[in-house]
Order: sequence, then structure tokens, then C-alpha cells
Amino acid sequence: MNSVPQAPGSFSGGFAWAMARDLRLAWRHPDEAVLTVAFFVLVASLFPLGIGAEPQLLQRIGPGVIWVGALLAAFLALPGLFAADYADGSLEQMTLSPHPALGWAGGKIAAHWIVSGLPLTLLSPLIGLQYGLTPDTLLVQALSLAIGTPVLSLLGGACAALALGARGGGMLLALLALPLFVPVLIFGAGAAEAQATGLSPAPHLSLLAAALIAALVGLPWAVGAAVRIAVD
Amino acid sequence: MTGKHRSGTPDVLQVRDLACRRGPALLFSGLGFEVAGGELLCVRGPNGCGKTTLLRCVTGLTRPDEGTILWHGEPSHVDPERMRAGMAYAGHLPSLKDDLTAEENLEFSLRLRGAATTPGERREALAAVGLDKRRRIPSRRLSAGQRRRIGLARLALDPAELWILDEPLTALDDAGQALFTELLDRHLAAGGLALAATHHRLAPASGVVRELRLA
Amino acid sequence: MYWSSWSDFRAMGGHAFFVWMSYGALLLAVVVEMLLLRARRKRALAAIEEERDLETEN
Amino acid sequence: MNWFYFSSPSTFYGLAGRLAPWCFVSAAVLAAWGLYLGLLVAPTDAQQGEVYRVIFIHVPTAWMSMFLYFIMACYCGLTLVFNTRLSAMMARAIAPTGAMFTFVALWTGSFWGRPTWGTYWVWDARLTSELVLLFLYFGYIALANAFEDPRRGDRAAALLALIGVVNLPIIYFSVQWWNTLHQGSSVNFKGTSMHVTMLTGMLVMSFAAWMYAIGAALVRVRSIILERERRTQWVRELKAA
Repeated sequence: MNSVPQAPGSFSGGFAWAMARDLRLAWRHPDEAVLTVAFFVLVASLFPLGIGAEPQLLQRIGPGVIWVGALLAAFLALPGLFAADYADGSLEQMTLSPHPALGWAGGKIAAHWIVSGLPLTLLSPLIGLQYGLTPDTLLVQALSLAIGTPVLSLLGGACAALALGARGGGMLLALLALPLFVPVLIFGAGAAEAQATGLSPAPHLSLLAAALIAALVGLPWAVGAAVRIAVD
Repeated sequence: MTGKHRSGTPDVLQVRDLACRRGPALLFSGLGFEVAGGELLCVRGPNGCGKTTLLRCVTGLTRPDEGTILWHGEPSHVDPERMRAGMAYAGHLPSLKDDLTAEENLEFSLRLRGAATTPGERREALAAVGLDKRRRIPSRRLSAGQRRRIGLARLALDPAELWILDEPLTALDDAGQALFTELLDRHLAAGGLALAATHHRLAPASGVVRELRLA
Repeated sequence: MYWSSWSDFRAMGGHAFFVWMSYGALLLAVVVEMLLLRARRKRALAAIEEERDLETEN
Repeated sequence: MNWFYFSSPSTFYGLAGRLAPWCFVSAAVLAAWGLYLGLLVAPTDAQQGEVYRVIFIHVPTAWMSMFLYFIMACYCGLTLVFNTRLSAMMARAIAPTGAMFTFVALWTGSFWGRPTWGTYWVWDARLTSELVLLFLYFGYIALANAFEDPRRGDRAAALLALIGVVNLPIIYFSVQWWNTLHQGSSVNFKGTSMHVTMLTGMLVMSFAAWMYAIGAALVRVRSIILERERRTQWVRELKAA
């Protein structure tokens, strides 16, 4: 046991640790990622059954429905972010790690996005075809999801950490996270819809990107603080 | 300001008038103690008297109502990262992932601790705690005692000066308890220190053992 | 006073339903909140009372 | 005078007890004056007719719903930074009143909308943002009460309120943006230019609502203090006295 104090941790150390571990865990039991994607496809195909498959109508509601479906799927993946670590004590070890909270919190959320947000984004053009959307709309939709879903993971991650150990479980998390998702939904769905109706999606996408940058700056700190409150 | 006493080595951990509540009830107040290099402080007391809460206050997981914690003479909030690097906490929860093998669990736990270890060292540590043959199966299939031994291997390789242990001997058989005592000996002999909440009689060969009794 | 008679006032130029449903809602909300506040205080005091009796017993 | 003196629950309990009645009295007086101005004195509105008088409670309650959320977030900031118990109790004491004002703002908004735009719920930017604000209030209250240990609920809900207050302007902006895209011309609540009595009526009602909110929060915080400190000595003596 060397008595020289170990160099304190680093942001990259924590980030790499969280990414490596969480992605390996996700690889070991991929059911969560599969369920998230399955839910998204399911929700997207319920709407035509409910509203009717008339092409003009589907094209009109396509972008909005796909975005709401992706948002709900990303939301359902949130408990998987911290719940297991909170239950088995890993979250305590993370809080006590020399690595700064920004590091491992950011890493966990990035890994969570790769398992939930990314597959939803990659799959959205496929679902868009179901709604008869034109290729350029599909592209803008995927772009808006690519920018928007990380914000959902960041916002949702903070709310998931806050709701750890709380009575009410999933429903409470919905009440915390979904109101905060409103701006992301508006800018995201708005971008795809603008493209579909011939307007330029640029303002929506730039606002969404601004939201992403703000989220990347502020939310990892909030997630770290929420976890510290949770393990208290 | 580091206090000099007993064995003459400076105090690494100092706690002054610590107070903590659990809901409306006051667990303890005005609690103070020091731990120097090579010392083991055993915290004893009936169930529910706040042993675990005291340990968690020292680690910083739980925020005490009052009191200051000094690490190498410096308040803990001055350089929290350095204190966290110098302190290993083994609580009730094993913090193991069921889907990872013993080797992977050990690797990730130590990386989280900021400890650079080679696969060889890790394999040796697992062999030392008798898990060599089982190091590649998912931890889900290990017994509680075997999972605690992964914790022992983690302590063996952790560079932290201060061990904070909550009931370290639970679920360990006689061989496991002997292994733990031997690890503790080596840690104290090398100048490390430990704070343990336990009902068992801990008697390491080297190092000074003191007791702190909670009402 | 703007109104020529109390009945005109109550009629609110034909929008009586909407105006009085709005003002009524606010009045109801305030009254309900005051009642809830009083009930909560009573519950808190009762809990203290109960706890004190428990204490003096043992 | 050290301003921490009133931050201990026992001393604040007494102070709140003395202040609350005055708040309610001034609220009642201001409300009476405001209603007199709004309902009896203010002239009718050329376009909307008499239903516009709902503005005298709709706008004040909407203002108060946002203002109280901001005040609540300030108390939550104090709770997280200084770890003081009383600021957390104050935040909890404000939330229900804020939620009540938000609900009344929504209710009056929709009853005003019916004769004016033909439907009870019009997806107007301000009404929609109020709805989201109502969910933020419910989220705070639900999270604060979702834990065994009230101190844990205080801190978790405090952080949520901080995240919420940072997001509130973004939500309002995004809904405004969304509304101008879909609705075309934004529907203006104010109608014609404000007659002087209308404006004063609204301002007086806002102060009345503010006084009421302070009074309600002070009364509720006293109950919270009793619930939290029921085992302490001073509460014992208090009850016995």
C-alpha cells in the first residue's frame, strides 16, 4: 500500500469509466435498449390505427407523432440510468470516487444516450416512411432527434436522480421530467414539421442546438448535485 | 494544526463535535475523535445508535447537522477530491454489478477509485482471496461470502490511507475473516488507518486498536 | 358607479355566467385553502398532544 | 440585530403568528377596493363587453403564479446553499398557494375564452405556459412529499425548483414561439387601450393577492414547523401553555 496520496481523479477518468462500464453492461443485457426501440415503433404504429391511414393526414401528423413517440421512449429508458446503481451501492462509490461528479455523471448520461437516444434517432427515418414523409423531412427529423434526444437524456437524468428512493416511482418521474421536455419537443417537432411544409427548419434546429449547449453546460452539474442528495 | 499523541505520529483524520439527526431524533452530538497512522478505531454500540450514520458523515455521503472533519489537518471541504482519493468506504451494499465477472467488477471498482492496477495484480488479488477459479463467471452466481471477498481484493489494491468499514466481517467464513485480519494487519503496518463499525472483536497483530462507544 | 341598477350589475351585460363562474372559482379556491390550512393546523396540534400523552405514559 | 435570529423555527413561529392576521386583513381591504374599482367603477370594454372584467382576477393570479414560483425557487436556493431548515419549510409553504393561483388563472382564462373565442380551452401561449407551470408546481409538491425523511424531500425538491425556474423562461419562450407558428396572430388579452381604472384595479388586486399569499404561506409554515419540531421542548411548552 503506497502511502503517497494517489493523484486526484480527472474528468476524463470518470467519463471513460462510466462509458466503458455502462456500455459493457448494456451489451451484456441489451433488453433495455431493445424495449426502448420496440416501444417507439409500437407507439408510432398505433396512431394510424387510431386516426386512420389517410396519406395526407399521416404526412401532416407524422413529424409530431414520431417526435412524441421518441420522447416517450427516451423517457421510459430513464429509470435504467441510476436505479440499479442506487440499489447495489455503486452510486455511493461513484460519489466517493476522486473523479469529479461531472465526469462520471456525464459519462453515464452519454452511455445512456447511446443506448436510448441514438437508436431512436437512427430508426426515425424508417418510421417516417410509414407516414409517407419525404426523404428531406426524414433527414431533418433525424437531425432534430440527434440534437434533441441528448437534451432529453440530460434533463431526464437529473429528474431520475432526484426521484431515486422516492415513493411514486415512474409516475413521479413523468411529472418531474415531461414538463421540462416541452421546449425540446416544440423545437424538435417544429423543425421536422417546418421542413415538411416547405419552411426552413434552420431556426428550430439552431434553437435546439442552443438548448443542447446550455444543457451540456448546466445539467451534468445538476445531475451530480441530485445524486449527492440521493445518496445522503 | 495536527495533534500529536500516543504513538507520536500526526493525526490523519480528526473529527470535532459532530452531531447528526435521524428525522426528529438526535443520534449523537458533540462527538470528537482522532485517528493517526497505524491505528484502528472500532465504533461500537447497540443497533440503531448511529454507527453507520457516523461513518457516512466521515465519508461525506451524509451531511452532519454540526461538526467539522479534518483530513491531514485541513477541513474536508477545502480539497474534497484529495480526501476522497485517500479514503476507501466499504458499506453494507457490495456495489457489485451482477452481470460483470469478478475480474471486471474489480477492474471497474479500482478504476473508479482512481487506482491504476494491471490485470496481473488484479488476478493475484483475486487468487489471494480464493476466487481465482471463479474470476470469470458473472458475480450473480457467486455466494454472498464470495462477493464480500471481491470487496477484500478491492481493499487490498486500493491506495487509500483510510479504510472506512461498516461491519466488515459479515457473510465471511472463518477463512475469510482470517484473510480480512491479515489484510488489515498489512494496511496498519504500512501506516494506514481504519475506522470500523463492528460487533466482532477485531484484533490485528500490528497497529493500535482503540474503541469509540456510542450511547 | 358604472351600473344603472343592481340587476344590470348581476347580468353583466349577458356574460353573467362566465364572470361569476370566474370570480366564484377564485372565492371558492381561497375558502377551500383557508379551510385546509385550519385543518392542517388542527392535525399538527393533535399529533403533538398525542405524542405528549404517549410520552407521559411511559 | 443578527438576521439569523429569525431563521430559527421557534422564533419565526411567533413572528409568523403575529404577521399572518395583518396580511389577511390588508389582503381583504385591498381586494374589496380592487373589486370595487374593477366591477363597479371601470367602464365596459368596447370589443369584449362585460366579460373582460375577468381580467381583474385572471391577470393578478397569473402574475402571482409566476412570482410565487420564483420566490419559492429563491428559498430553495437558500436551502441548498446554506442548508437552513426554515427556508425549506417556507418553500413548501408557498408551493400550494402558487399552485392554487395557477389553477385559478387557468380556470378564469378558459371562462374568459369561451364567450370571446368560442372555446373553453384556447391554445394561447400564455394559457399553455400556465398549464406547464401548474405541472411544475405539482412536480415540486409531489417530490417534496415522496420521501420518508422530510429533509431529503426538501433538498430534492429544492434542486427541482432551481432546474424549473431556469427552464421557466425557456418554456414560456418556446410556447410563445410555437404559438406564433401555429396560431398566426397572437390573441391579445388586453383588448383596447387600458382605461386608468382598469390598470389600477388590476394592480390593487395583484397586491391583494400578494398579501393573501404571504398570509397563507405564513400560516402553512407554522403548521409545517409544528409537524417538524413536534419532539422539541419549545413545542411541548407551547402546547401546554
